[in-house]
Amino acid sequence: MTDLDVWQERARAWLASVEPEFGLRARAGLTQDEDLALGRRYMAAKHEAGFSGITIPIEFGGQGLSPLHKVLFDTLEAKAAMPIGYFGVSTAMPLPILIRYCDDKAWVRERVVAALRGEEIWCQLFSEPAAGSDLAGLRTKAEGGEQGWTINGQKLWTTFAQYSDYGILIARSDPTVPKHKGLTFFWVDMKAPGVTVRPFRLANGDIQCNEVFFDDVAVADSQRLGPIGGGFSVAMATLMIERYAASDADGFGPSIGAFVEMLRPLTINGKPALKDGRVRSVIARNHALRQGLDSIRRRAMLAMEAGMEPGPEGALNKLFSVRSRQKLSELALDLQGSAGLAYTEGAYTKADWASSWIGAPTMRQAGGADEMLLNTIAEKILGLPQDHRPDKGVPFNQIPA
Amino acid sequence: MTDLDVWQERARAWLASVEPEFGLRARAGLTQDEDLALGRRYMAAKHEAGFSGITIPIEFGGQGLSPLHKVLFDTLEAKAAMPIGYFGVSTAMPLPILIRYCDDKAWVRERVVAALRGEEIWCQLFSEPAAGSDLAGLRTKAEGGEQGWTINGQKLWTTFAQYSDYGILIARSDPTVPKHKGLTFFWVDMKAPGVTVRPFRLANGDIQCNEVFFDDVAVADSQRLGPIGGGFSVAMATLMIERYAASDADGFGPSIGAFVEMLRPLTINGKPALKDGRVRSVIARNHALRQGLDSIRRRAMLAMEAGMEPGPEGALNKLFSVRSRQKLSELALDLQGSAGLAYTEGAYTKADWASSWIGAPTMRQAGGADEMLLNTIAEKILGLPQDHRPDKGVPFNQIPA
Amino acid sequence: MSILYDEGQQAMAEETRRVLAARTDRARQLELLDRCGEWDETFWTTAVDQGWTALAVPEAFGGLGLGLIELGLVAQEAGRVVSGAPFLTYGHGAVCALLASEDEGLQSTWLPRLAKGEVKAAVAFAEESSPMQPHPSVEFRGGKLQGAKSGVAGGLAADIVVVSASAAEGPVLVLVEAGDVLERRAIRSFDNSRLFADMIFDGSPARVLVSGDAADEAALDIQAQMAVLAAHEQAGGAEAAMQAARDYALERRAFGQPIGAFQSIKHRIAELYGLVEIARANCIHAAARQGRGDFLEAAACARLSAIEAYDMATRDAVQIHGGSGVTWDGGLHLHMRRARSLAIELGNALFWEDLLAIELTGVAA
Amino acid sequence: MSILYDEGQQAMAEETRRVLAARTDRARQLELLDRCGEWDETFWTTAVDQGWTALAVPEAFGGLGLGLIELGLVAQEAGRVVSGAPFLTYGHGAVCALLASEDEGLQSTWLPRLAKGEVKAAVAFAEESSPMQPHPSVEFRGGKLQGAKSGVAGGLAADIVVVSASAAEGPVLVLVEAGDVLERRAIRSFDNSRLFADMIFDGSPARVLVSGDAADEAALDIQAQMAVLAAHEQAGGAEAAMQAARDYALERRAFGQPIGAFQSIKHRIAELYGLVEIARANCIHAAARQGRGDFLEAAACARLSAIEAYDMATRDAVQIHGGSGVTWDGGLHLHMRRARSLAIELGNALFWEDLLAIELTGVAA
Repeated sequence: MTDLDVWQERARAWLASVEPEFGLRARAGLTQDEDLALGRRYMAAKHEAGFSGITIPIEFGGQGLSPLHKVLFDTLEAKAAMPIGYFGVSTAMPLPILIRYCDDKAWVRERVVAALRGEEIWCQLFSEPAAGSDLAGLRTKAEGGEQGWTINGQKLWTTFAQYSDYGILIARSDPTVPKHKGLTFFWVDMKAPGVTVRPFRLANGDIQCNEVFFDDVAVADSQRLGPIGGGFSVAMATLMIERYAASDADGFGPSIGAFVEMLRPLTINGKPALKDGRVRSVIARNHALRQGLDSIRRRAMLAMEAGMEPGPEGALNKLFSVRSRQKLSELALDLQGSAGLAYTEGAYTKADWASSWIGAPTMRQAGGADEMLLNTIAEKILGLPQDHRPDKGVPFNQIPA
Repeated sequence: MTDLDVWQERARAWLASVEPEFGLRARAGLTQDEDLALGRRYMAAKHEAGFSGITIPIEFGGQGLSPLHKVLFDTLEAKAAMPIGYFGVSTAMPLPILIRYCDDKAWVRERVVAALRGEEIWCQLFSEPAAGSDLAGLRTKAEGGEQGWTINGQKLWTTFAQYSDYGILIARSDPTVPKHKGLTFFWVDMKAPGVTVRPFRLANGDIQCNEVFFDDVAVADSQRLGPIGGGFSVAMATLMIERYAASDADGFGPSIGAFVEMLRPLTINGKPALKDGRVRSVIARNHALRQGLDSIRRRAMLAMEAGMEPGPEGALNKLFSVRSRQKLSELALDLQGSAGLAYTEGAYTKADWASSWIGAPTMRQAGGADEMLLNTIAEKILGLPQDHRPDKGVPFNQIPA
Repeated sequence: MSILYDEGQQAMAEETRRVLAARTDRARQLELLDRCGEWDETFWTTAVDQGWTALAVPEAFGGLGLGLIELGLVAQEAGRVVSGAPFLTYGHGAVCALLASEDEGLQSTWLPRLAKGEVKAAVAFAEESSPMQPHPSVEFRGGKLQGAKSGVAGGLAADIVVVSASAAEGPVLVLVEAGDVLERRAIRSFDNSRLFADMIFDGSPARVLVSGDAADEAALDIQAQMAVLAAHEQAGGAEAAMQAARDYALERRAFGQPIGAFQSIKHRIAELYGLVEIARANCIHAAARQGRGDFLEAAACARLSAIEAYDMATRDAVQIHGGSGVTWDGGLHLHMRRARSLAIELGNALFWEDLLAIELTGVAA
Repeated sequence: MSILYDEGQQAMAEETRRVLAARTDRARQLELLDRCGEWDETFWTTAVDQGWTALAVPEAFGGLGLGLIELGLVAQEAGRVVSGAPFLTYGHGAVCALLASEDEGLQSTWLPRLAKGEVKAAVAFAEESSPMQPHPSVEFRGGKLQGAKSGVAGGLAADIVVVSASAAEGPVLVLVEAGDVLERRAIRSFDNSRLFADMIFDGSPARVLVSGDAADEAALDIQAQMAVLAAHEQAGGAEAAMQAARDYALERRAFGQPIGAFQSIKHRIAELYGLVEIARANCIHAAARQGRGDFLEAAACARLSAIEAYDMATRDAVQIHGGSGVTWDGGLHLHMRRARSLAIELGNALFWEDLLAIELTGVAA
């Protein structure tokens, strides 16, 4: 066994030991508040066990290990269905950005440890009503300068802002230059005067996204991350951090194995469903697709292990796996007939077909819409031209709304 | 029976009477030249029987009947697999354009009758190497003016130019104005000095398309059709004439019935192919699609019969039917296994799966590529914006090549 | 032959659309999603007031004596606004079952009341994952029913239920007065206003409508007629979702232009237009073939293309709407949910593929 | 676990690509389409000269002792240029069959000659529309074969043929020296350099390689190994078609810009990239699993995703090329034809879906 194998076995053993306390069964029937409280206890336990902040440097309270360690742990953790959703954004993007761009290292270490232990939560204030795929089109204003800033505007889609203590924020500090160039990055105190958080409900019933309003919110220049006008590249660095996040060839829906087991007792026109050519085709093709994505992921891990940069094909996972999940989930409901009509709001998407189905469109938006992923593949990997963008090079305040 | 029914019965009877002489069996094994000769005899017979030029006014040698008569006849004629391909372009677009734009009516009548009888063939000189979907990007030059014109340049994809006596041609008479505006329309004598025709072979082996070179070809101003600089609208009028052409929900490939009969003796994994859920699904879904297209066509005919304009959904036929034909043909070959490997070049596409398969991509280009049809539907029917066209409004000679 | 809607039919479609647009309330529809056992009473009283319940009932029983074409027109408009009650389709199923019966007493008791919208009906054919059964497990003996039916749409509110059952002499269709003679187990669903229930019959008294081979034939015809109505609803819903995508693509801007100028968006909407028109053409054709030898084939075509159109239209419309496609209040998920419930009710696509394949090949699966 | 190609393997792939690019001639390939019974001798001599025929033959028999991974690398490059002969894949099938045999005489006669490329082999399992048979209709009695096999790739040129047959004691795999002991009926095909033939055995002498259950097992393993090689060819062909579309989209201009700037084009190419990478990942994985318990499953995944990728890539690449995609001389139809012939050879997608479904569910169709 390699060191990595030993470490992975240790992680597996620890997760197994705490699964009864924190896993899927323990969470069943909890309200979101209760689940969050359980999640905070899990995060604290994980930190004590030494599996928190795997890629974060030791001097900031992390483990200082490789991205590969993180991928391995995240995969095992996802299987156990631990209550980690509330801390996903919090620990993934804001902490590395703070470490990289914030000068007060002692303060950063305090924040990192508190976030890793689930005591504090961070959110990411990026998207706006008029700036989703086109992030650089954002309108939230940051006025002022080195003497201090005032923030006004509205963010949207801010995940778990309702529980957040802090956030990282991108705002427009100069509307007279082209849209990518007038942006500046900050961290903000979500409890500061003038910050209003309004949770709203998603199509699947979840209440995890928020509108966040900034009404003359004062922010010190020491809260600025990166240079004035350099916000877009900080945001891009933030989004790049997601790249090696645990990917799931099932698109975070149920597995093909679960599909097969669901079908085993069912009939189609009086014959076993698993004998029907259409069903067999769906099983075979979706399995082949997901196996391919899995093989891509495993090769990427081998490359990382060998100290090489993994190939760009890792970008395919979300695009292909979530579409597979969407159609497979629709079919799973249809094949169950009357039993497919039942619905339990909030059921775990990896174990429940209706939940998987109704949440799939959200996954096709989160972390880059399909169309943006296709553009990225076409432009960055295949060298195809950017499509027409009439606002290119135009000062922001001269772009028609 | 309505008058129309009576007429249709008469057409059906006549076609049945000549099918032994001209139909699929009579054509089997003929070379293209022999088939063309047979086609000319068929056209003469059709003219004598009074089924030629159905929508062309009586004074020009046609029948002066409605588009509905034409649709009905064309549908019956296509079923009989008569040798009419060589005359399809010839009689569809050039003749109505001559009638509309040419002043010497006696001469036009002579040409119309000769074309309807298969004695003369016309071609349509539109596409160029750098102007396919983007027709207005053409580069063939027409220099001169009312004292006479000189044509230089190259056309491409000219169907049956190798057999043509005349052609209608669009050329650039003024490169200093935006690209749609500097075009002028002519008829040309394909036997004139300076015209060179080079047939080339298509992927399916057919030799029906040509490159046509114009090398200082003299054309009288009396051969101009429409005003100087008005060529694009004449070309658009030409293309619109195709709109009511007989459409085929099978995409001019074999029918679902033929698919079923082909499968009847076959097995999949030792079981009858027609009992396999995948095969049943393909049969059912493609039939449902094609039935929908058929219903759309029949409603359009009823609307025409009632003197109303048919709905825009008629534009869907080619897009949907040819894609259905393409995938069904692939599957037909696959399901036949070893027998699907055999291939006879030039077999009739409505009766032969390999021929249907290999010819399908050409059908997806001819008469407007899928992408252009989707643009047309999106813009003309749904009111969506035109996509970005950097050459819009730019003088032709300032557009980068 | 297919048909063109005549002027009266067109006027009726327009009036239906106008009335439904005025009386539909998205907020109320969203609330219904959270409430099991409730329906949109405004929609239902509108349907009754407008005489939609009487459309396809013969004049002799107080109806208007029209048929599937007119009812289909209404269903299409109801689908467009994601109507909040399933009673029109299943009421028609009950009307068909009564008309297939030779029991004039039952006909004169129930048809006038169905025409007036005084009673709500459900049709209970499905058992577990199977939409119809050659040999239903529900038994009919000595005038009483024993057994269970699954996922009955409208089941939570129905006054009368048409049930397929097995009797000693073969298959039967029977009529049950719901009242308190049966146990209804509510299914909490993703589309609660469909009022899904499992029904348990434990000696419930029932009256025979049709028996023997005629019962099987009637059941298939009733299923096909209801499926044609559902297909109209699906086509209407698909068109509404397609139009929502079109409108959003015109209004929403990104990178300095309306997103409808990006081909990935505009071509997708054009494809949806095609699927909607193909489904609609099949629906109109099927409605016009009711009573003919090829009706089942036409119904299957309508059903299959309508399922495909609604699924694709909701998937793509939600995707084109980006984040706003997945908010609760945006309400596009009403279409997404309805696409799924209508795809399951009355038999899924595989069921109809098999029926159509039998019609086209003569070979059973 | 999957594998990363090591440096030696990567160098081999690059060298193979370089050699094939230098020795492939599109005009010659197009001419072969019109000629039944001919193949690209330049490709074949290159394969022999480069030692590709020896790659997966054990060192004891004059081979290099490598395996499916290396042969797959070559197959991928051969697929990229639509190679003009089928002998590598079917030669490997014969090597596998000989290795499965316990007949050292046959092994020492044929394996060295196969390694040197002195003989060409075919594998005849298919009968009519069925790629493999539980009970072949070809019979083996008294050392002689009787019956017919269909659509044997390479059949028109093979010196030896591995045949599945039924003997008194059960299934057998036998070896036939082609010579003049069998009748070959040439199939004029859309992809003539595959050298398809129907083979009629009328008392042809044959030698047993494997018999009984071991013969069935060996046949399935041989079929899977050949399918993995075909999948590599398909993935290579799909990538080449995708790259041709990409290059054309960069070069061809319409409406004042490269057509690759239109999302309908660029997104389609991006989707193809995804399908190609997924197929390639499955191919590499399958090659690395040869000999393991999950090899059949991995082979089926590779085969299914490679068929899909090549079909989609040729369909879309041809479409993106517009008119120039459908000219004879443009040659893109070489890929279109090869996509079809490779999809049919070695069992179509339905065959592999069923095999994979059995592996995943334990339930036969």
